[in-house]
Amino acid sequence: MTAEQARTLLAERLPGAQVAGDRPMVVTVPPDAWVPLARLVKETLGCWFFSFLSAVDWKEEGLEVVAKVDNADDTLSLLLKTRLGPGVTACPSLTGVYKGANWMERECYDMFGIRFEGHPDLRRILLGDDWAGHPLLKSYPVDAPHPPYR
Amino acid sequence: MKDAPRIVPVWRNFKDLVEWEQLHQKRSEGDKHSDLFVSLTEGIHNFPGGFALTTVADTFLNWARKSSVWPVTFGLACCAIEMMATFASRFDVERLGMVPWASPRHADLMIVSGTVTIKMAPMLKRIYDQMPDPKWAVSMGSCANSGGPFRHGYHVVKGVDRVIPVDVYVPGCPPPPESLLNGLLLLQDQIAHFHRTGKRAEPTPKVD
Amino acid sequence: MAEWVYPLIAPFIVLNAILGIVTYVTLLERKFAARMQSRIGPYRVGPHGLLQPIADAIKLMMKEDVVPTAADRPVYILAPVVFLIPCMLIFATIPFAPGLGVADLNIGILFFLAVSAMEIVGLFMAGWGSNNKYALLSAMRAVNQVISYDLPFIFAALVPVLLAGSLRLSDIAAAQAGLWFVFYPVIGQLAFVAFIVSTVAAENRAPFDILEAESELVAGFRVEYSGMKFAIIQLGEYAHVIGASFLGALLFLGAWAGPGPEWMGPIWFLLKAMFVFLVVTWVRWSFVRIRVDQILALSWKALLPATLVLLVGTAVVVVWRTPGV
Amino acid sequence: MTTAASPSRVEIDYTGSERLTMNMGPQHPSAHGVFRAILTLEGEQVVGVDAVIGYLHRCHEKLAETLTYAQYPSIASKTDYVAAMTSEFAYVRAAEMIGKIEVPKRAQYLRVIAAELQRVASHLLWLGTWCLDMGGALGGGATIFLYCIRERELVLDLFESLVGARLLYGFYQVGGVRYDLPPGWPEKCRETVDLIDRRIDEYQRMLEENPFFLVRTQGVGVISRELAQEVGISGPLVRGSGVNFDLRRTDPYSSYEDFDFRVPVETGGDCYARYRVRMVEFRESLQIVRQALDRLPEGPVSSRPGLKSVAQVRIPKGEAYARVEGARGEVGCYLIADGSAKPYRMKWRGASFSNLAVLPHIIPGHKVADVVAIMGSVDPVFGEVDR
Repeated sequence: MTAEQARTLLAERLPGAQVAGDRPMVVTVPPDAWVPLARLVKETLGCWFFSFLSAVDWKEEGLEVVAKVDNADDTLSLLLKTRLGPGVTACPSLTGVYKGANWMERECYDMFGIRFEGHPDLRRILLGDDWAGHPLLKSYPVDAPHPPYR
Repeated sequence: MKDAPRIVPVWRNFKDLVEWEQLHQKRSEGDKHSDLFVSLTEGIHNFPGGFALTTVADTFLNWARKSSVWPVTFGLACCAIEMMATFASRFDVERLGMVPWASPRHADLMIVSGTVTIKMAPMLKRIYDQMPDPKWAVSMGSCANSGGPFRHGYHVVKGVDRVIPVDVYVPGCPPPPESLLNGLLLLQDQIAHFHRTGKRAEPTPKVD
Repeated sequence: MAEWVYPLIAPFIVLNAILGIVTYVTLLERKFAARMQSRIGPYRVGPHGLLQPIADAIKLMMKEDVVPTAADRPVYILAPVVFLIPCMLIFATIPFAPGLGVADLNIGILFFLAVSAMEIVGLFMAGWGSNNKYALLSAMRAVNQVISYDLPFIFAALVPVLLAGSLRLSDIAAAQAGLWFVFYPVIGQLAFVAFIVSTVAAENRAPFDILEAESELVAGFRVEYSGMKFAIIQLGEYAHVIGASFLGALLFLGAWAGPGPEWMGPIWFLLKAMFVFLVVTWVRWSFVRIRVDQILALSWKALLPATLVLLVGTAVVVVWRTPGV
Repeated sequence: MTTAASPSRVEIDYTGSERLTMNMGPQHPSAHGVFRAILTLEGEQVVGVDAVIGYLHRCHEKLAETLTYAQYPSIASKTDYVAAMTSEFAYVRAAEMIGKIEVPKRAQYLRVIAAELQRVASHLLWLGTWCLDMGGALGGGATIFLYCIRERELVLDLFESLVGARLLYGFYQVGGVRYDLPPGWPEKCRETVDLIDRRIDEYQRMLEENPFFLVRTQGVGVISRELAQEVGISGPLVRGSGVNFDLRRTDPYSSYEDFDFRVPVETGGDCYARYRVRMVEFRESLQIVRQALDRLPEGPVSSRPGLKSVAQVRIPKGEAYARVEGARGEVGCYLIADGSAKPYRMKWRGASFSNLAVLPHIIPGHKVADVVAIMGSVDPVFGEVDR
């Protein structure tokens, strides 16, 4: 499964996907095509290794969820992106496709406040349950006071 | 599961750093153990030669406390690896009589090695409270001293002395085992001057 | 001296001697373990660390006596004492020299084995009294481990009794004048090995120390004890190990038989006991701990049948060897 | 304990005596760090586990947005503080990939030497703390722990003479390496490498002929090949379950293709297989260090002249994901640069975070003592898990 075959397969299976770059190959899809893309990548392209899933806060343009998957056997690595649009904090969950996404999505919810529909156990993973706010958003100050320990 | 009961230390505004320092260095008001000994020594002082007796007893008891300080294994982050190196063969602390015990009940020294985060602070406070008196605390590494390189993080407590009273601060990130050993020896000197049972030496010992 | 004075003084002397030996055995073990791990044990407290046990004992005495509020107070406070008494009683029947011993009962070894099985009561009281999950779990583990290893311990101890033909400990020691029971052709070695293994397990010493497995149960049944109560439990544990090693030295290594003048007897006895103790310690510091179910399987499936067969074999050999039966 | 049974806590349905919920709390006597496993026990059997992490969350990713490219590598080494070299490696490579900064050949070799020595030191600490867990601080485990720490001190001495620090170094910088080898260092390094090689044979004999160790590790914590591929674990963990995935082989970086080394793969999937994988990795890393020392080219140590200019390292606009084969698996750094002196966003992919995510899937069904052995064989470092 070389990069070219992957590119052609993606183009014809998912019309809405823009594919760019080679190492890693960046695939951008709208949010509703997020789970089909992940399923396609896993089954047909054989990308079994789920490297990470995270998000980027582009201030006005809204949040963008990024996931990285690899096909280690023939060195094919894909960077999957989906732009959630300004003010949207909901995104379909990948736990159905990849088990590894469970904790990663909980961390994304904890840090960015993105609610993943279909996630079995969406609660904060790193911060305490009573923590207010989502720290990695650009609007959150770095040194936010948190009495009583400040 | 309700998370650990939130132990909120006393928090009030203070006029200057000295009061802030005393706030954290003050022990809980007179635990019954020390009061018993203080009243005992008061009684002995009335007899002739009473002072000689108590000072000799003090030096002997403090020698015993000094020479068998048992730390509780409480490693948080990178400094825990250096603490393990100090407990290992090359910089052996067992020469000083220190055996790391697992349960806070058996220990009388807590070496806070690593970054204290806001989620960990109540746990740290609970473990410190579980340790029987007389107990001491060594803050190892710049993270425990003042928050260190992560001082501006939102989840990091700016120094462990906001949670528990600290006796010796060991600088370094991470402090090499030699400087931790130096800190422990300083602590032993401080324990040796632990003159009236229940009374603490002043927070910053004079380093010549 | 009046008739009734000797039984008063002897226990007092033996008790203090045992307390002294036990405190300095802890130092011996720490130094021995340190040397095994290429480091120096306690060194700065007194010359070569010799005052370390005294410092530890005094410091523990001066510690605050913490009694957890949720603990079952009477059981919690009584537990260390109930744990210590059997560990001290076992020294009553051990003769340190031909005449020198507290009470040389004619059922000496039976008394020893019965009392040493009593310490599990104090242990379970400690586990239950401190009302702590870790302590409860470790107390339950302790009960089934100590009970399942007491049987092989007793069978292994009975082999020398059969060879000597008497339960009185001084008779057993005297019977070994010519040939130490450990050098008895086949039976002696097997019995000695079985004795050591069951001693290590009956006193929950590593590698069978799942009782106070730090990484799982923090500190086992002692987790809520601090200060003097913790010191008493430590004392009891080490006294029990020392008692078992004294018994091992007496049963298998010919208690006070040894070259040199007559008065050297007790010193030889002490050296042999220390040798048995160091074997137990050497096992402790070189093996990884095994799981609870594997320990019990080892006892019920392997050790118990083996010691039973060994006992029957000894009986057959004894009957076959004595003429005219 | 939230009674809602959620798949993150896989529970076997059990009819019988009342369950006991036990806390293998954040103050864990073993040296892994602050991890809290809330175990649901049936007697000795673990029925459900809920992992609570975040006790060492030090806001790495938020701080990365406030620190320049020259300042952050020394903080980056605090994510995986047991293998600090490889953490810096990932961040520095990400910056170089965006800025297309060329690294001189000698600097690449020095980076390989430092990374492989760090892998040996990290595996030594793993072996020590794992046996400490299984053997107890006052028991047999402590002996092996102290031997391993004694060997690790030798490697730390090498790093101290090379960089000046024992545990957390600032050795890597954007464009190359900060220090060159001091005189006499290669000979000392070869001598230490040979000594460690002999000592590892000693440990292997000490452990593999020890029936207690075999009984405690074989067949415990089996990770099936499918689960291994599914959850995204990497490093010795996945190679222990029969998956041949090593970044130094599949995606060679920093001239790893010049060295020949074997990637150990075991198919057992249990603690013992992971132990064997790491023992072979010891020797392979030492082999790589020897080869790198023999063929060390001459030349500059960094493509950016002088320390003074490091402060104004400017990286053009762009994004990149650089990954490095750390001691615990794939350590990655996804960097988005916006042309200023500070990155716009930095996502740190810690290997231990995914490795730890496999625990709730494999622990139920084991005994309490096995939970400790499995935790040790997964070898998590909590600076990397909580970031």
